Amino acid sequence: MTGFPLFPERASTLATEVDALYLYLVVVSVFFSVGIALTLIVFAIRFRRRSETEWPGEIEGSMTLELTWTIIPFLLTVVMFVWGAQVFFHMNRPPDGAMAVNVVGKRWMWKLQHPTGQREINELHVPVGRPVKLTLTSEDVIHSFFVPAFRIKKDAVPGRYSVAWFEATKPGTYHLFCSEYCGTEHSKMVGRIVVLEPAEYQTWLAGGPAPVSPAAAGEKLFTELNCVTCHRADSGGRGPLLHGLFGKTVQLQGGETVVADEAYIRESILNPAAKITAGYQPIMPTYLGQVSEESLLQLIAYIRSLSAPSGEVAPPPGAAGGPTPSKAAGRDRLNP
Amino acid sequence: MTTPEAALPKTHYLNADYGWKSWLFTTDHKRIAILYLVSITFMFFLGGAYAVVIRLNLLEPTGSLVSAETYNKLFTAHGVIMIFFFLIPSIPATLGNFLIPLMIGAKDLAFPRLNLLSWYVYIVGAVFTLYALVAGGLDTGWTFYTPYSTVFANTNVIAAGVGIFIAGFSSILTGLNFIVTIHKMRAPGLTWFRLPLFVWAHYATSIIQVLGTPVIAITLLLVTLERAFHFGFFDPNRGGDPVLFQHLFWFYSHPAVYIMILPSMGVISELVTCFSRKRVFGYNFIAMSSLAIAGLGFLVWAHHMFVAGISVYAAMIFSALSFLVAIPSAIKVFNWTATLFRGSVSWQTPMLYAFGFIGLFTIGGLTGLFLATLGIDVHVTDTYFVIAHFHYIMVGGAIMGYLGGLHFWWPKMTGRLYPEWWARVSAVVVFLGFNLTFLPQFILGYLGMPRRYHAYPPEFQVLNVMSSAGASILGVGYLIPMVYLAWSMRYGKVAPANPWPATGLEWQTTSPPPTENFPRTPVVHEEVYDYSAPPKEAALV
Amino acid sequence: MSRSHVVSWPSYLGVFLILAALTAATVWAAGQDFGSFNTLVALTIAVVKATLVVLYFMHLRYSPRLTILVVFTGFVWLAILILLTMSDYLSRGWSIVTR
Amino acid sequence: MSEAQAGALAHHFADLEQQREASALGMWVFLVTELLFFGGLFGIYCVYRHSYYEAFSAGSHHLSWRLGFINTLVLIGSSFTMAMAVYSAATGRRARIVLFLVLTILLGSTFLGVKVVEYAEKIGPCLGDGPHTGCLLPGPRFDGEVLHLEGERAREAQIYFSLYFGMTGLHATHMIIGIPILAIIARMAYRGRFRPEWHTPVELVGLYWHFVDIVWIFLFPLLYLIGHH
Repeated sequence: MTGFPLFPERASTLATEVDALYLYLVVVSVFFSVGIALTLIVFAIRFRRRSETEWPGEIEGSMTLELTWTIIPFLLTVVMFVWGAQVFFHMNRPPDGAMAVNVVGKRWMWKLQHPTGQREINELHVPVGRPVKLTLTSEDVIHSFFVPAFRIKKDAVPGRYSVAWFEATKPGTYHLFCSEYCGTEHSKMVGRIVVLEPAEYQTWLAGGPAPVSPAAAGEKLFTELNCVTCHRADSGGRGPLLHGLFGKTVQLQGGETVVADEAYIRESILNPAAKITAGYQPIMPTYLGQVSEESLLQLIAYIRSLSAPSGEVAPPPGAAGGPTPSKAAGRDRLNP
Repeated sequence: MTTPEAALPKTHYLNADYGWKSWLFTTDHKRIAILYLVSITFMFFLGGAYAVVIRLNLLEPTGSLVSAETYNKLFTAHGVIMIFFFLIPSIPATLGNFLIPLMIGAKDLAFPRLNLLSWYVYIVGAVFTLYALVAGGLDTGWTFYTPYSTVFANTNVIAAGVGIFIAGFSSILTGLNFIVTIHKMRAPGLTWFRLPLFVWAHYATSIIQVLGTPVIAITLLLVTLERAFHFGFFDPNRGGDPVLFQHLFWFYSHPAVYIMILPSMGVISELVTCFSRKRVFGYNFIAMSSLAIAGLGFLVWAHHMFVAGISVYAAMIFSALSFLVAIPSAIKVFNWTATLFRGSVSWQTPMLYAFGFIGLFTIGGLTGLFLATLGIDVHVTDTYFVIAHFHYIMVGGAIMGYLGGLHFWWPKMTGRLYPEWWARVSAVVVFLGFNLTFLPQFILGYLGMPRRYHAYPPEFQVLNVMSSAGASILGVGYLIPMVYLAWSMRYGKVAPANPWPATGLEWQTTSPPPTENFPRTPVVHEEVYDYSAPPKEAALV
Repeated sequence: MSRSHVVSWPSYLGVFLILAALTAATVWAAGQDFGSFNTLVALTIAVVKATLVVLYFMHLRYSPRLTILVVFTGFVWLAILILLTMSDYLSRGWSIVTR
Repeated sequence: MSEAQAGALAHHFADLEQQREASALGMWVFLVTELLFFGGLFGIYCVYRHSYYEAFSAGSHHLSWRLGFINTLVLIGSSFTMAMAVYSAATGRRARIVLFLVLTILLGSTFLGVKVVEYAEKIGPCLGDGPHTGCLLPGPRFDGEVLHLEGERAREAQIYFSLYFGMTGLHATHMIIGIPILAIIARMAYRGRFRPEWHTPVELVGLYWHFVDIVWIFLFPLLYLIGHH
């Protein structure tokens, strides 16, 4: 059989939304392209030149027609825009309590780490039916994390974080591509997403050597880098208390506020003087160049874990205690 | 078909002077157009040769024909040559250069020496870029995305960047010349709303060239400086933002698509009205939609960056604006179609290309809506869907229009008729080959095949083989005109002054025209595209 | 239509003196604390100076409307470039609040 | 039509007025192109000044606003002499055209001379093997301490100085191109090539020179006067 499918596998909640929108556009496009082609053909035959001396005479333009074929396409595109924007918003708003997976792109591989610490390269095992939030960055050039079966794609940009999410709906193995050109082995920067039944996923997690979770690794780094001397577990340190910080709004010197999210913590480690918490001195040295991208992600995971005593690995449903606004993908240090 | 006793005029621009100096130092816009025609034809077949190797390599999932490194250089060279050295100068520098003074009844462009300079600038730019492609090659993709191009690429980025920077000025000079010419050199009685739509389209194109090109010039200059020195604007390790490069790059490179397609739309307007023997339907709407495209085209660039990490709100703004630019294109298509109604439709070669253009451009335009729609763009951007889309616009649109125009004005440019049968065959071959090449790529893209992949998963092979097969047909389709047009220059039937016959001042002078175009400055009394009666005989012969 | 005659040389001198005074003013203004308005003040003075140069030294005031349109278009396009780019950077920190 | 006019009229124009208008329009369109050429840098400036205000302020404090101020006056002065040269051409005062053009060249060269002093201050310390204290050329030798900056802030200040060198450098390049053209025009004026009815080259080079002046009018506050209060 030399046939080919017209759709890639539909294996995430988003895939259904995207395909419905896609079908709407396909219908509109087929209607107009076939309509125009047929009209052309009919006119070209019906009004074909029958003699060289034929001069058919003028037809003036028609304002009614012009308005019709301006307004109808306009309205159709308004629907496309609104519908498309809704889907896009959904894509950019990971559900609360999603399983957090860190992704670092590096020529030419994907390095992934589970919240429980398992590391994978070019392969990601996830359970079916559970939202997974990807925090992406890159160690070198721009890469793009693309899973056609999930209809998600997000650039991994060096020096900042971007966020994507998906919820797999069907066990199976799916392509993972790098879709932003990144050099010689760009087309080899591919991998698989393995979607497992929850029980199988637990088994998979249990296999292999006992992993160190990113939060635990972050805790170790926290001690090694002597962060702990200032950011003490009680409130008497020279630096702000980090327990319960993540996701809260921080009062800064100068009266501004900022939400303590990944981008803020990243900035505070690399550029401590940028945003000083009210009531503290700007004494923290920069860690620029001392911590790798992966270590940064681990430190952030540790600080995040200080705010989720029940462990963020499996938060009980509804434990978030009210909706916290999720952040736009693409927050970075370029914000004041 | 035409009067057989037509004879070539005694002196015309081609035989007014002889020797290589008379060509290399000419300031005659018609001769400069020919210089450009020869140069861009060379570039077209060179870029096409790269495409052939790309398609051959993709016949097979492992891409075993060339190495990954070579493959990356191939698609980069294909893109750089086709975009900067073929498509952008294609219609404006050849047909536009040749026809605008003729159409507005002028002796030449406003700045003839600047016109010649622009060709030399183009050649210098091309030499730099070709040097870069030969000596070490270039593997950044034509998009030069940072920080890959500034920090990681080990290839000849600087030479290529300088070459494109230089070629940009050629484009600016052409646009500047057209703007001034159209404003200041029109014949008496030739008001703005008597201008052929080809001139309107070139006016709109020139606006984009003048306003957009300097931004890509400075951007590529900065990329070069960033490689050579330590400017860190686009390098995250130096505090820069790579996404900023994309903003500046697409500020030009999106409107650049309209530099390629608008002149083609101008050609199609001429063809449709001439071969239907009807005044074009909704002249004002077509003219104004060209300006609308030029203006709105500058407001949509970030739809290339929806997954690149721009803010969700900026993405919404750019998505909404992107839909707006679709409307004027739709208006044009509807008006062209309506022009045929109750006309006298001839199926001569240029009209076949016009039919092809309208069909393919419609598909290209409609698939553009998919890319403007945020929720779909995320899935299809950077896949073969995008490749198919922009080839429908740039090859199905721009090149079909270019070939249609070249056939239509070939008798004017050379004084000879081309062999009609061969021309019709090749038009059909191009149309079929094109669709076979690029329709499968839409499906490939939605299935998820990323662009710029040297090797791919085996399930994509069937569609890739179809595409490569189509490309071979397309290649033949492009070679046939090359042969018979060259043949016709010597052996073709001598063309009368107005072979189709068509309205417009360029048909009122001899084929080929004399050096100063008209024996005396024409005065225009008629409205544009008056096909209610046979166009008057070439009065100025 | 020789427009060069329209401006007499004393007015050139006058424009020059105003430009010099405005240059001093911009330095003075930079030393004052107008809060977040310092940039606005500096840019306003610069725009006034540029306008004077364009209108008088470059004779735009006495040029055909087409020339004015050309200049105007240039600045509109510059504004498009800067404002639409900034629309991204200014809104990157905004959160997505739906539902 | 006088002889001089006949000599100046190109074959494809109907009359001198059409030719003059076409040339002037061409020059204005070219200047719009130039505006967007600089516009790319101004766009980059806006983005980074918005994001890295403190580093920009620190970098700006390190520039000498006095030199910038003097240079602004010099350049405005050269714009004035340029305008006077055009005026002299329009009124047919041959000697004065030459005089004012030469003055313009001298003022332009003064500006460039001051620029050289400023550049030398920042680049000088980067040369040689010694300690590169005070080196403000972006790159590995960049000395953030002289700006009292460290870590990421010092990196951001390099962006400021990249912009400083990029923008003033591009501006200076335009002047370096302009000065020889002024000299050629002055020579043409000396030889009596211009008439009140036809002096388009003087007008055009004037437009160019004023444009370069306008760019500097923006560069001065944007680069030299950030956060001075």
